[in-house]
Parts: sequence; C-alpha cells; structure tokens
Amino acid sequence: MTQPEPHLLLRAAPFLRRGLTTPGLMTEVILALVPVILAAVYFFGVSALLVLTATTLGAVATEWLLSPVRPRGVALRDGSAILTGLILGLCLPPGLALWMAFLGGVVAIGLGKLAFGGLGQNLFNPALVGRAFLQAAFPTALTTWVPEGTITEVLSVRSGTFAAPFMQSSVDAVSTATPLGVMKFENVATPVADLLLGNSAGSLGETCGVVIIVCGVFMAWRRLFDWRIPVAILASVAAFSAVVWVFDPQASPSPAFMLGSGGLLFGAVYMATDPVTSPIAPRGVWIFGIGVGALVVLIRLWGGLPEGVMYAILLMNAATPLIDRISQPRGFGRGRAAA
Amino acid sequence: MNDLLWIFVSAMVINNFTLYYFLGLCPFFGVSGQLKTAFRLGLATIFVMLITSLCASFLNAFVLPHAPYLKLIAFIVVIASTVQFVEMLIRKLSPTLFRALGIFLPLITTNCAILFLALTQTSRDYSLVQGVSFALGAGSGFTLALVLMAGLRQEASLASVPEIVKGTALNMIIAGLLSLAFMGFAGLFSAV
Amino acid sequence: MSSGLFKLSFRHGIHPDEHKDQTAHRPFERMPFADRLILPLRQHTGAPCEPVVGVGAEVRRGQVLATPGGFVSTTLHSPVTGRVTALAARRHPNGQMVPSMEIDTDAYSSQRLPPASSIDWRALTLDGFIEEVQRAGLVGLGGAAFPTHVKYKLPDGRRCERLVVNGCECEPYLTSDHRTMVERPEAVVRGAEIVATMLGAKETVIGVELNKLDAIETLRRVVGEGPTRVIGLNVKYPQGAEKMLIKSIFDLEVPAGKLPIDVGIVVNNVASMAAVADYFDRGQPLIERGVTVAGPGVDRPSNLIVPVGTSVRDVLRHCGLNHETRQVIMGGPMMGMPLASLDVPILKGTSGILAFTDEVVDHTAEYACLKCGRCLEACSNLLNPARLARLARAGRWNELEMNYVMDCMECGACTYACPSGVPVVHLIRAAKTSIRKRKAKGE
Amino acid sequence: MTDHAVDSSRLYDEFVKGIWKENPVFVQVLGMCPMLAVTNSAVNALAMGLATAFVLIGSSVLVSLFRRLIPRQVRISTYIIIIATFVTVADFTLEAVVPTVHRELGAFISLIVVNCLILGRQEAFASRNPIHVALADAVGMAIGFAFALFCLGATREILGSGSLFGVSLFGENFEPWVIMVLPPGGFLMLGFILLFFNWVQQRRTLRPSRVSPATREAA
Repeated sequence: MTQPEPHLLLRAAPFLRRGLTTPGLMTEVILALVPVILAAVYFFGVSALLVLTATTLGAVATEWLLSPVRPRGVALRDGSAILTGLILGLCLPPGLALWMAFLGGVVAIGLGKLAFGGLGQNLFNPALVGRAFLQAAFPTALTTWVPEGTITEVLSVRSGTFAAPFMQSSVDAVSTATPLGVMKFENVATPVADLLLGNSAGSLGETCGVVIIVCGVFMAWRRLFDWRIPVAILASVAAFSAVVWVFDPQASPSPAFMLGSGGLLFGAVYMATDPVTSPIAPRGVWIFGIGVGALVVLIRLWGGLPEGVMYAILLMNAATPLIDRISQPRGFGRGRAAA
Repeated sequence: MNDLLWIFVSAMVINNFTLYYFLGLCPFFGVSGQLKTAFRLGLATIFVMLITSLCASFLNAFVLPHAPYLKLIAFIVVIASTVQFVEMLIRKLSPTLFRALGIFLPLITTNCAILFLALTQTSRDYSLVQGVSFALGAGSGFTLALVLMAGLRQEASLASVPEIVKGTALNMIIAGLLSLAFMGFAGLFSAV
Repeated sequence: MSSGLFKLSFRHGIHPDEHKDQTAHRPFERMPFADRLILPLRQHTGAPCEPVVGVGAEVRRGQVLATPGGFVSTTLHSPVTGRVTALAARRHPNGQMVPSMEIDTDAYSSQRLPPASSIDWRALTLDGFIEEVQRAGLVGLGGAAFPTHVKYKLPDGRRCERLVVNGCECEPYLTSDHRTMVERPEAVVRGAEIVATMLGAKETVIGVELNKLDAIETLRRVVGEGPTRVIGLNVKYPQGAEKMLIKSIFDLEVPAGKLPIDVGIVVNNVASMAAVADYFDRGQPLIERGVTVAGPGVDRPSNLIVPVGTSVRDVLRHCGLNHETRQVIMGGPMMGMPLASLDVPILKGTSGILAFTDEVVDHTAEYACLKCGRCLEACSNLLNPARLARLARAGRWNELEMNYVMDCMECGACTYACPSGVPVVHLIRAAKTSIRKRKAKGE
Repeated sequence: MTDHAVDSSRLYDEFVKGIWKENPVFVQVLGMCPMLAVTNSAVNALAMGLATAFVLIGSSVLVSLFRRLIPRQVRISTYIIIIATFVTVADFTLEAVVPTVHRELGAFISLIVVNCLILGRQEAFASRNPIHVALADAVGMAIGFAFALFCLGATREILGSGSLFGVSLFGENFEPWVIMVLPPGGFLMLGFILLFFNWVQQRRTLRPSRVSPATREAA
C-alpha cells in the first residue's frame, strides 16, 4: 500500500516543449550547406576544401579560446562557430592564401560575435564581418579569381595557397574576372544558364545557383529561416533592376543576370537569413529584405564595386535595431482592430 | 545637376563625416545612447551645417580675400555668433522647436565637423549652391550614422557584452564595423 | 453543421500534441470519499472566506463551512458528512501554508445530500441571482477559479449582450470539460439558459474546439433549434483564453486592459454552467468537480468526480501512481502548477492532475536567444516575447511596460515554441511581479 | 617637508597623471577626431602630436598667465581665440617646414582648435592654477596625447603598410592589411587598444585580491 514519495521536479509552467533545439537547427543548416560545399569542391577542387577547413578552424579555435562560456568548449556545442566558418569560407575566392582564410575565421568569431557577448548578441553577421574585414585588408587577394576548374584539375592547388602567414600569395598567371566584373567593366553579360550551373568564376559557394536554390527551398520547407527574407531580397532586386533595364536595356544588366550572378543567391539564402541580425517581426523582415535588394542594385549599378551583396546585408544589419523598433507587433486589443 | 547629386551623396555616405573623416565623434559617442536624442541632434546638426555653409560662402566672398590669415578665427567667431543668434531667434519664435533642437545648438558649434565643413568648402571652392548641397549631405550623413549607431548601441545594451569590451571599446568596434559596412558605398555615382 | 466548418480562429498561437486520447473516452467515475479532506479557505481569486463552524463541529455534506470574506470571495461547503478536526495552516498546492479546514469523513454516513428543492430563479432579481451564485460557492472551473458571481455584476452602463460558454479545453491532456459536455449536455445548456436569462443576454454561443466532435454533436442535439448556438472552432492553443475565444467566435478584439464585459460579453466555462444548473435545479453547491488524471505516471488514466479537498496523493493512488513519476502538475501542462508535495488538496479550480515521467518531463537545455521569432509567432497576445525576455533579464522596467508586458496572459506558448529553451514566460512573469511590486511601493 | 618639496612633488604628479592615469585618449577618450583621422602612419601621428602639444602648452601658459584678467562671461570665447591663434601659427609653421606632412594632415591641423582636450584643459586647469603647475599639466597631457597618437599611428602603419616611419619592416613579400590605414581600421584599432588597456586595468584590480592571502602568509 505504501508508495514511495516521488522526488518531484519543480519547474514552472509550461511543462511541454515543441522539441526543437538550437543545436538541432544548426545541424540542419549545416546539412543544407553540404550540397553547396560539394558543388564548390566539384568546381574548384581541393583548394575549396582547404579554404573551408582554414576558415572553420579559425572560427572554431577562436570560439574555443575566447568564448566566456565555461567550461571551455561548451560554447562549441551549439554548432554556430562551425556554421560561421563554413559560410565565411564559401564566400571567399578559391585559392586564397590559407592564413588569410584562417584570419577571416578568427575575425568573424572574435570581432563579429564574441566582442558582443557571443551567440545571439552580435549586431552584424559574423561571417560577413570576417569577409568584409578580409576584403578591406587584402583587396587584391580577395578579388583574384581563378577560372572555374575542370574535373581534371581537381587536385591542383594554387601556389599562393600555402603562402607563409603575413606574406603575399604570389599571383598566378591565370586569373579571370567574375561575371559581375565582366559586366561592370566590359559590359558583357554572362549567359544566365552558365550562372545557374556554375560555369563562371566567383567565390566558392556562389557560382552554382541551382544548388543554392534547391537548398534554400529545403531550408524554407524545414522552417530553418524566415522564407520572407530571400523572397523579399530576390523580388526587390528583380523589380528594381527590371525598372532600370526597361529604360536602358543596352547598358544595364537584365534582371535574370542580376539574380543569378555574384553572391546574391548565396547571400539571400545563407547570410541575410541569419535570425540574430535580421528583424524579428514579419513586417520588419519585409523592410529588411527590400532594403537589401535596393542596396544591392544601387551598389552594383552605380557604385564603384562590381558586387554589393555583402555591404548591402551589413548595412541592413546595422539598420535592423531601428527596423525592429518600427515593426513591433501591435499587441492584442491595441490599435485599429481593437473593438 | 549630377555634380550637386554627387556632392550630396559623397558627403552623406561615401565620405561620411563621422565614419570616414572621424569628425564629430564627441557627440557621436556622447549622444548615441538614446535614439530620440540622437535623431534630434542630427536634425540640429543639419541645420547648423546649413548656416555654416552660408556663413562660409559669405566670408569667402567678402572677407577672407583681404585677410587670409584670419580664416580660422573668422570661421569660428562668425559661425558661433550666427548660431547663437539663430538660437535666440528660435527660442523667441517657436518654443517647441527650441525644446526639441535648441539645446543642442551651442553644443554643435564647437563640433569639429562644423569647422571642417567650412574649411573644406573653402578649399574646394564650392559655389553657394554646391555648398548648400555639401552641407545637407554632410548633415544627413551625420544624422544617418548617428541614428544607426544609436539603434545598434541600444541593442548592444541588452547584450551580455564582456566586461573588458564594455564602454568605449565596444563603441569603437561598433563604429568600426559600421564604417566597414559604409565602404560599400565607395565610388557611388562617380561614374555618372 | 455549416458554422462548424468556418475557419474560426485568432492570430498566432501554437499546436501542441493533444495527448487527449488517454482519457477522452473514459466516462467520469466517482472518486471514493477519502478519510480526511483539507479545505483551504482560499481556493479562489480574492479574499479568503470566513469559517462559521469551529473545530469539533459535526457537519453534513453540503453544509456551509465558511462564508465569503468580501464581494470578491465565495462560500465554502462541506464536501462530506463528518467532523471538523482542525482549523489551521495547511500546505496549499501553490506551496504556501494557508489557513485551512480539516474534516474527517464519517465512515458510517451514506454521504447523501440532504434533499433540497430547486430554486425558482425566474423570480430572482439580478442582484438576488448574484447572491445565490455566491451562496453556491461557484468559481470558474476552467482553472483560474475566479468567483463566478463577480462576472455577473455588470459594471455601470454595461449590458451583457452575449453569453459565451467556453468548451475549448485547449490545454493538452485535459478532458474533464469534454466529458462534462458529452455526459451532461442538458446541464450545460440548462445552466447557460439560466445565466443568459438572468443577464439578459440575447445570444448564447457555446464554443467547442473541433477535436471534440462528439461533444459538439451532443450539445447540438440538446440545443435543438433554440437561441443557443454551438460553434466548432479550429484547434489551437490558447483558444480557451477568454479574449482569444471572443476573437475566434466574433472576430472581435477586447481592447487591452479591458474585460470582455466592456464589449458586452460574459464568458463562462462549460463545467461552471453545469454547476449552475446543479445548484438551481437540485440545490447542490460546488462541493465536487470533474478532474482529469492523466500522464504516463499513472497506470489508469481517468476522469474522476472528486470531492473538493481530497488529497492529490489519494487521487493519484486511486489511478495507480507508478514509480517513474518525476513531476506532478495540477492543472494543464501549459499553465498548471508544479506540485512539491502530494499531500495537497484538490481545489475547486483543479481541472486535472498530471503525472509526468522522465520521458515527457522537459529537459531542454538553455541556449542563447537567436531572435528566430518563433515566440512571436506563438504569441496570441501579439507581443514580442523575445524582446520582453531580454528586457526582463536586464531589468528595464520602463521599456517592458512600453512593450506592453502587462498584457501578457502567461499562456506559455512562447516558452513552448522556443528552440533555445529560453524560459521566456518565466522571465516575463517575474518581471510583471517586480513591476507590480514597484508600483505598489511607489504609489 | 618644506613648501618647496610639496610643490615639486605636486608638479611631478600633475605632470605624470596625463601620461598614464588620466591619459587624455585611453582614459578620458578626448580629442578623438585627430586621433583617428591622422594616425594612419607614425609620422603623421607624431606631427599631429607635436602640433597639438605646441598649441596645448602655449595656450595653457597664456591662459594661466592672464587668468585673473579674463572676465568669466567671455572666458570660453577668449580661450578659443587664444587657441585659434596658436593653431594658425602651427599651421603656417608646418606648411613652411614640412610641406608634405602638412598636405597629408590637411584640414586636421586647423581642427586642433576644436579639440575638446585643449579647451577642456584651459577650462578645468590652466585657468585655475599658477603658471608652473599649468605648464606641468599641459606638458604631461601633451606627452600623453602624443604617446597615444604614436601608439595608434605606429600599430596602424606596421600592420597597414608593413613599415614604421616609412622603413619597411618585414621585407618585400609582406602582405599589408590595407584595412588598417582605412577609416574602419582606425576605429577598430583604437577599440583594440582600449580593450587592451581595459584588460591591463582589470588584471591589476584582480591581482591583489587573488594574491593577498598568500602574500599575507609569506609576510
């Protein structure tokens, strides 16, 4: 008859959880990156893997060393450092000197994330901070593009890849321009099919549009990000560039070219969608996406740089607190709809 | 027309006074803790810059050719007293506007951005209209940077920033990243 | 059937697993009278009631033990025939020691209610009716235990246009309201009829979620072609919250800080309606209630009619409490109370007792908030819980109030939805308490 | 102690405080405009530091000298005119002596006028102290300021150009971190230096509490 008194757990309501966890979501995002990584390896061979390893190592090492979370290494469990490293690596050019890639990972986590207190506290997308830092620090190295490889050259690695730390990576004879560069400086558009299939020069992750779109659809379906962000960005880029194109089809690129070229797809799917640095409410998300789209078109068509996705996202990251402020949910029973 | 647009855009985002020339950092870091104050200070700055630009054009046309060594002193004295005068005028005419912007006016006068505006306008030989465009661009660029900074700082104030980064170091890092983001505007409209 | 197929709902909210099949088809059984009952003098929101019998008094089942200690307070009746053995502080389910009455059951009594005639409610004025309801000891049986008669006291200048009967039972696991609707539809409709007539409501709507089709059907059969409508609602938590229910049925938002009566609506729980009918037709005050006992920690999940004051331990034993139980919850899993001890009584407002084992106990580790917005999409109060939680952590009281923290009804949907395991609603609850304390101190 | 000893130790304190404990840049965070704008190389930083030192010392002496003659109501304007005069002198001198540096510093030499450090010292110190104390304070602050400028300029030049005072440090193959000579690098570098400063301060405050039991035992 006597039953043991169960040792009762005292935690306040609610007692049920939906069963999603942050590490789980991160793992899924990393899984959704795998096809893009594979595409990068397919087009750029071993050097792609090397760059990705270097950035990821840089990111992980910094998180391990500098994160205030104790015991050491616990901060790595959420997987965000790996994700940052991989995304950073995918927006770097193949054949970049590995010490630069490593430095990028260090800066991304150290400056972009830990300085603000770690995961969830950063104001700018860490991977983009790393990328923008490298771009500003080593403009030449970051804009030296090797032509997309062929299968036979899978194992070939640029000689500059292994440059000693802080030393220049000697520039190979073969270098080429990205479709956006060609467009900007020579006004020649690369066929859209080539852009989507990856037959063009560019950063590791950005050349093969089809893979990114497929992964993006997967992530939207799994609700790993707010689908509104990429939709808003791509739609606004298409809309703004269409307006310009209609007025001056000779000198300006077509909307299709704008969508397919450069880091737009990659940025819209993997970088702008970082929940920490994008607005939280749907209305704010639309503003954010349209803002990114408008800035991309502005910088690409009238700016001094061929590509503006990175800066566009960083600038909108900066505006995110303000957007959040004006797009707060209204509160039940407040505002117009209240009886 | 393009020329005016370029002067405006250049002063506003490409060579943003704060994020590119490091001007007006005292109010930039001092006032950007609160969004509302930041915005008001920005508006007040636009206003003072307009007055400055007009004053500088006037001095350049009528006074400085005769006494170039007086440039610095003339700018400071004339601009400060004009702003003082306008401040009194506003206080008389619109107490509401005075409460919103007026208290900032004397503060801004001693801001290096104002003096820089006058000096640059002079050294670039801007006409009156160009000067106004320059002042408007610089002012709105300052406001933009200030408001963005205020938003970011308010957000960061909720974050668990490490003790050794807190304070000025964090502000510097935020400003640095903002300045990095603004590099995207480099060369904007220069080809037009 | 037509109205049941409309997409009636409110914005946001969550869809937790229902877990209702464990007990949804188990008819009410009567819980045997326990040897000893503990009756806290405060089982409702408001002032505690004042005892009118002393220690040693012999009491009959249904006899008044304590009278209301104010308008927002109610009567307490004896659930058994027996003897008052103590009037002292006893453990309340919320963990505090509160003045309570202890009654030892008379083992030889038949425990039959003394015969009472029905009350001619049609002859009562509204004020007389309110007094009678208070005399019946009725409180909201949905869980909040707000004295029912207080809702009927219409503020000056307000009229009750519509009566809404809340049959949502949106909390997972709980099925006692469901069973009440299926087994006693006449009582529910009858109670609603009494209340609607007394309040002068022109329209009565019984809102039931569409996961209880049998209840909808049964109620519709009883209602027939009368003025009362039974409406099926899309299943979503927290539809049982008054304001969400009103939004779902009438597409009407009760303004923040206002009550349903401010838009001419009174909302009552279905079980409360049945209790009203019991009192006015049979003279039975609120001395027992339907309780769902469920969860993997009990071997025989059931719906029980439990005399108020029965200890949780007795109820769980009756249903076969097993050794794996790690957590016992009074109420639903979203808004209920965790129990530190099983020696606490079932209260008038107790809709369920859930025994959770390790499998279902929430072990989510906490990670940093990623501002993913899932809490925002869960919040039917249209707030920004992520921001509120961050502000609460930083102790920014003014900003919290500017972000309408006081509107939060603590339904817990945000915490449920959070992938990072942030205790969102806990932080908000604590912040609200602090703000109230500061206000009380400051003014 | 004689009056003279008190006086000289006070002079020393006033002199030293500006260099570390109340360093105008690292601690008070004043005069940041020139601080960041001209510190992309060590030479520019040093030139700016010297120019500022000249103006600061000169105007401190002058203000201290005339401190009883300046009416309170117009004191700020008077300070500004005094400072502006010194700045004009410095501007023309630099232009004559080192025209290349003058060109690089551009308008920033003129902007010394509105450097809050200088005005702040006049208002807070020079106008209230006898001339030798004011001089000690001004020299200390000037050295502190120049030191901070130099630190920033040197680090930015070393990383950003791989050289110091134009002398290449790491050989031909060094890959410069261009960002360090760009505006963002200025903010970030100052951020890092402040961070380092905080770190040193923090360790200083932490150390006694950590070490004390052991020290006490040893004693």
